[in-house]
This record gives sequence, structure tokens and C-alpha cells, in this order.
Amino acid sequence: MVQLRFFASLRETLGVGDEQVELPDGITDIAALIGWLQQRDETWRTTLGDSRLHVAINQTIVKPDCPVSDGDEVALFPPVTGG
Amino acid sequence: MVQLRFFASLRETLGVGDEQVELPDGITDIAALIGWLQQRDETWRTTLGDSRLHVAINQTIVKPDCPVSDGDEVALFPPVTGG
Amino acid sequence: MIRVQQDDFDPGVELEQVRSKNAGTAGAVVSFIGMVRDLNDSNTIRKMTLEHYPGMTEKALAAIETTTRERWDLTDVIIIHRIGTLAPGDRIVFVAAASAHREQAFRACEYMIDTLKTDAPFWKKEVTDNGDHWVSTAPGTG
Amino acid sequence: MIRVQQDDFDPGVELEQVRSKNAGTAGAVVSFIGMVRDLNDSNTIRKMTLEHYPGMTEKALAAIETTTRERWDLTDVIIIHRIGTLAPGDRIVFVAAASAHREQAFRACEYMIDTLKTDAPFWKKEVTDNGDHWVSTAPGTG
Repeated sequence: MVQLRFFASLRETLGVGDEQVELPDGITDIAALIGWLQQRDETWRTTLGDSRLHVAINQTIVKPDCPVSDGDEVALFPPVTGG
Repeated sequence: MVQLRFFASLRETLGVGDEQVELPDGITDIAALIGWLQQRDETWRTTLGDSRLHVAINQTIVKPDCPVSDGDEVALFPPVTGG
Repeated sequence: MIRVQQDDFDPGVELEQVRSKNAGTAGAVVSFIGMVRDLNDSNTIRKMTLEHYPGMTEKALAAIETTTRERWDLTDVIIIHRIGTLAPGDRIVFVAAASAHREQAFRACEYMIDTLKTDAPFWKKEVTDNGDHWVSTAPGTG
Repeated sequence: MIRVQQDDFDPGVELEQVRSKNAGTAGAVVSFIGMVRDLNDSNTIRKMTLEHYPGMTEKALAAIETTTRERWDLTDVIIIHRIGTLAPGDRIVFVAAASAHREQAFRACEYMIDTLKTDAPFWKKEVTDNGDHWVSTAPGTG
């Protein structure tokens, strides 16, 4: 299982904050995981297609080619705006 | 009359804080005034010969070629070290 | 020292602690306070909500503190960031660096707030007269 | 606002006044606090006396405030400098700049303390274990 987490505008647009998913065979990196989630519907396709999307695995920012595996916490969020 | 003021190490070395002097004929700028004061003795000669000496006329920093005239307040002091 | 909290903080208390802890060794303390502005993109801001990513936030701020202490010669570092609902004028963030020398403290303080604004998972949502919206670029503070 | 005083000041009180006076317009306040260090040129400092040039000091600080306000887009400026006898750890100087944007506040605050250290007629005399002496170059604070 992978723990998905969505924040801020992503959470609101997708209508989900936390979600656990079973990684399908062949989904081994972030880019593939995002592509798989985008197949859900038009909202997911558009929202996760934003080039400014940030990804963190286990609370550390990573690139789209970063491997993802069972037990990971994968967070997707828009550019940060604190401070 | 010109009001002379000495601060910090200058005041201590010269042994004088405030002093009123009558400008002699021919003393019309800061450089000449300093040269005239240096004639007092060896201490004055050395102390006012320091190239880092700062001069203010009427509480504004000036260069040695600045004219000085009757009624002015002329302050001499070492480089500032506040803050 | 890093802190993430809903409650307000008192810059005077933080600065006095830095002073007394580093009395004699720190000649300079530079601090930054970020506050909610009442105008952004010509929208009047009524309120603001700060969301964050619990867990990652603390890791991100701790990483900023570590990098900052490695890069400059500091006697102390503070990062405090608020979350939750805030109003214009409210304090959002406090960053301070203490050092023997002021150049180090200025560079460290500016680095910390710059890096926080790009690396720490906080998101601002503004409540304006034209509706609510997530801040996308220039945030509501300086 | 500029002040020259023997008494200590409270950075928290000053920063809170800046915040409340500029609530909503200032998104950033950057401040610098200079404090007496206990070591200078490997001499242990017991006390320090700050002499100044009354009258000219106020003119010099007012000129720094004016130039700073002209050069950057600020909502508020504070310069406070103490005179008299101080001990290690004591606050000497406080400089703060408030602005809508943090870059302006950082640049203005750093400019003010840099300029104060070259243009304002203050002189430090240190009381050390090796006798008293006037500070000639690097001063006892950051």
C-alpha cells in the first residue's frame, strides 16, 4: 500500500486529502504513479498535469523519476506559499 | 570667535573638550586652522597630524579645504566607532 | 530552534532569550517578522488560512536551520511559523540569526526566510471580498 | 523615528509599535540589534563607555533616516542608540525597517546600520583587563 496525501488547492480540487492505494504492477516511479492517477477522470488528469506540481516521498521533495515502493507516503501539492 | 570641540581620544590626549579661539588673520579654512593649532606643542602637532582625523563644521562632516569663519563650531575627532 | 504553532508568538520574548543565552558572544541579532497584508493583487484581504504538511514542515524547517548553521558562523537561530486562521496585521513568521558579526547575521536571516518561502510546505488561502482563493505566487507577506 | 538615550530599550515594545502602526500595509519588518561583546582583539571586556557628540548625533541619525526612506519603499523606520556605560551582553543599538516587501526591508536595515557605523559620531572606550582603550577599528558589536 502507498499512502497518498494531497494538500491545499489539490486537496480541494480532487476532493480528497488522504488515500491509501495498492500500487499496480509496473508502477514503480512517481511519473508512472501520477499517470495512473490521471486516468481516474478529467479533473484528476488536468489537476495532476500541472507542471508546477510538487511531490514528496516520505516528507522529502523528489523528482518525477524517483522510485516509489510499497509503504511509502507520497504527497502531492502545489508550489508552497508560506512565510 | 570659533568654538572648538574635541571628542574621545582627541579630547583625552589634548586634555581639552571645548575651547573658544579667535581666528588669526589668514586662517580661513580647516587645513590652516589645524596647522595653526599644531604649533602649540608636540602633542598637538602629532595628534592633529593623524590622517584619519575627522572634522565637522556646525555638526556636519567637512573636508580640510572647507572655509571656516567667525561663529562656527568646529569639531575634531577620531574615526567613529558606534553601532 | 524551530517551532510550528497556531498561537501568536512574542518577538520581544524570543529576542530577549537570544540575547541572554548569547550575552557577550553575540554582537548582532538580525530578525525578520512576516505579517499578513490587507491587500494582494488589488483584493482586500479579510482573513487568511495557513495550511501545512505536519511532519514534513518540521523536517523542512530543521533542514533550513542545519544548512544555515553550517553556512554561517552563528551563535543562535530561530524559526517560528504560525498555522491556522490569521487576520491582516497578524504575525505569520519569525526568523532570527545571532552572530558575533552583523554580516553573518544578515546573510543567514535572509537566507532562512528566502528558503522557507520555497522549501517549507505551507499554503495560504485568502478570504477576500471577491471570494476565497489559494495564493499562487506572491504571498501576502513581505 | 530616531532616539539617543542612556536607558535600555525594549526591542519587543518597538517591534510591536511598528506592527500595530503599520498593520495590513507592512508585510515585513527586519531589525538589527547590536550588543556589547565580551572579547575584542583577545582582550576581555569588562565595561564599555559610549561617548557621542550631542546635537551632531541627532543630525547624523536623522540624515540616515531621510536617505533610507528616500531610497527604499518603507512604511516605518527606527534607529535607537544608547550612550553611557554598558556591560557585555547589553544592547547598544536597534535599527528596524518595515516594508510591504522583505527585500526592501533587508536592504534598508542593513544600509542603516552600515551607515550609522561610519557616519554617526559615537566613540567606544573599552575597559579591559589590560587597561582602558578607545576602540579604533572593529567595534565591540557585530
